[in-house]
Amino acid sequence: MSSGDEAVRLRNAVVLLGSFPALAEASLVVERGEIVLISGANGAGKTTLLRLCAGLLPLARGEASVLGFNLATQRKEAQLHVGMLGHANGLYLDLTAQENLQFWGSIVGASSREMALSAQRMGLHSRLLNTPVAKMSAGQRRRTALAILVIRRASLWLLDEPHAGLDAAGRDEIDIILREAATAGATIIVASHELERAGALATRRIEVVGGAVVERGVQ
Amino acid sequence: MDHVQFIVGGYVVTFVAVGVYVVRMLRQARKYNSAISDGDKPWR
Amino acid sequence: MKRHSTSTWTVARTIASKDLRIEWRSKVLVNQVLPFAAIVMVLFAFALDNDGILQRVAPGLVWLAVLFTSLIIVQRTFAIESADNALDAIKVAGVPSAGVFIGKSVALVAQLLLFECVLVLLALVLYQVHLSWGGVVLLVTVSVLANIGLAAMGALYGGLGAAAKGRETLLPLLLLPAVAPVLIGATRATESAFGVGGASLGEGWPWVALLAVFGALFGFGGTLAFGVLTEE
Amino acid sequence: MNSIHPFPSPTSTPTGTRASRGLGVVVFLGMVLLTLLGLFFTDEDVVQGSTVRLMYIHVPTAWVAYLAFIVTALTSAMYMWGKQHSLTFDRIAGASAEVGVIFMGLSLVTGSLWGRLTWGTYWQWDPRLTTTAFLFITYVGYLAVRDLGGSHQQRAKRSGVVALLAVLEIPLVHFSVVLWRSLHQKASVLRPNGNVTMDGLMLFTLLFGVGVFTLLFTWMVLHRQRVLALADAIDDGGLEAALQERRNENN
Repeated sequence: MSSGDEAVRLRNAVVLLGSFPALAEASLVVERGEIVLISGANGAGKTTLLRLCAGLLPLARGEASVLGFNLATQRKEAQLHVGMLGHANGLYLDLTAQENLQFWGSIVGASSREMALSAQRMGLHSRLLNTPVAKMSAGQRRRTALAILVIRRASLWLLDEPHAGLDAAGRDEIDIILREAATAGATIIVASHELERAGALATRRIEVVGGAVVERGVQ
Repeated sequence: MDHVQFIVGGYVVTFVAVGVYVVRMLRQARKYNSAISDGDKPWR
Repeated sequence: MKRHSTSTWTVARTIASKDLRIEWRSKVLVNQVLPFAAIVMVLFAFALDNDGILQRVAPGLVWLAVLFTSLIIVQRTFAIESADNALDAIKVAGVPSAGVFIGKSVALVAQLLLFECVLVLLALVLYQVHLSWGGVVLLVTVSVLANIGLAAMGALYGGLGAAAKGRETLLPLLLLPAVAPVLIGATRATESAFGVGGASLGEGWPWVALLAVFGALFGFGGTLAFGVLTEE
Repeated sequence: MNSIHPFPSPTSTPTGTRASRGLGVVVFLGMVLLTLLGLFFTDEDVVQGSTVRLMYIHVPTAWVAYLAFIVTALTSAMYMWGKQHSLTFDRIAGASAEVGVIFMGLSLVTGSLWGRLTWGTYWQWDPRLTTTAFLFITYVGYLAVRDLGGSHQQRAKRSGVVALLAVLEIPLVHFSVVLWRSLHQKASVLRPNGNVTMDGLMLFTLLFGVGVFTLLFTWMVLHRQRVLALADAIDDGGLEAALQERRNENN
């Protein structure tokens, strides 16, 4: 791949879910440091676009690279620098928030100080930390997942409806975290229905229609 | 010939099974064939 | 700022201890699967309805029960991952798949060992078999080696079933024929350990070699194959 | 007699070529000749009597079944380690396994008919029989894995790995079954293989059967593999239409 300056580069990317082309020749370039808001109707292909960038879906046709790594050949290398928060939180329901954090801390090699800081940031106080995830509310689970996302220290953040299920305080906290991450140099792609909230953050808006990307201009 | 039903049965089962498989296969081939241009048939 | 890839061993250790912690916490194994295994042992007794036969076939029944139970445990170990889609989260993190495979297998070995202890104890009580101290040594060796083979194959084909969503029914079809050597080897070795039909301890040890070869081959093969079978 | 015509008119098959048609004719004539030889022209065996006639199809089907799985393993390996990861190898592997499963089923059926006449039972826990049964189930599983869906390359990768694992599994299954039987089989069953004396024509018929069935296998895999190629091409062609439809959502 030519340029290391691009966080995401898709050229005529086709992704199939079964035999359905969820992405139909989508092209997109995201520069490093951008905060991109993706809008689009249900079924337009927003989630598929994010999952492709996360290396979770194979490319049927076209080209895709993330942070300079070709997704067809260097998926694992790319994934080390990509963090994703999807519809599911990816938590173990029988474990406490603290244990989930520790699991990921050990997987990604984060210090316990880092984990504690991140938990604190997301408003996970000690009583909550020792609650099994199964007994948490949707919003509390989301915060836990976000705390884990923060310790990943990813260069590219992919978020699918991050505000869903959160209260006002939680939503504000997400916005603050995303701004901070962007300031620190991370690139952020957010798929959201909540245009005014996410739109305030974004440096650029795109829309996904029928599996293709349509530019909606810079804010 | 002793046990003629066993022996002939063995031959019949074998040929019927192979025959059914082959007929189904060729019927499938004919069905698919109309949808595919000859360019996608390297054996042509 | 950026993270580096965690070593395979760290990943394996983390995954295994996480799995065991979940099983310890949720008690599903103890409260649901263990009673299942016990009732299977009791049902065998009804079906065969003869003390002499039971004693004779006790080793085979123990290992059949282990095999059936292993299907449930393997399915459970991947259900944990897919409940909130943690499997995706692990994939996105670019974790070495060999580490995931080894971690899952190690946790399975530990769980199977627990079941074997209980099932052997049940056989001692329900089927009136006898066990010498030499038999215990043989039995422990057999169990550990048999579990490595069972767990490796289980993690491999269970992972394949979990990755192809909704096709978990594939697991028994793929797993059971493949682990036939484990069933045969472990049963024969256990016959020696129990002294069934006058079998001596010495007759059991050659089977241990078969189990070791099986475990080594598929432990290694599974480590290589797991990534291909579970990704994209 | 066996008057099921195995090949419909070969001139109209889209997967046929001049060579495969020629092969088809040879196979058909060979089958007719084999049937005549097996049922009428050969004498009854001194020991087995008329049951030996089943051998002329049982041995070839078993041979083809094992050959098929060797082909599947080899072509899977060629797919996995080939530079291009050519789907042709994957399709040959799949076609061969499918044909192999059929022949393995047939060899189990003819074998148990033979066993009923010779041993008095349809089934003996003989090592070869037992291994064959395991092999049968293993490749049914392999075919199920091929059916899991996903892209063609994904299908090829997954099933290739499963085929190579099966290559590891089968010798172990066979070895453990042999060991199991050698320790436990007290009663000796009639083992005819050792004391059958075949005269020239009988031996010729047997070898001829193996040859004809091998050609039949080749013919079937050739066609099946081409049908699979057509099916894959239809999938790919469907993609164009689906992409067009998806683009139209834009407006």
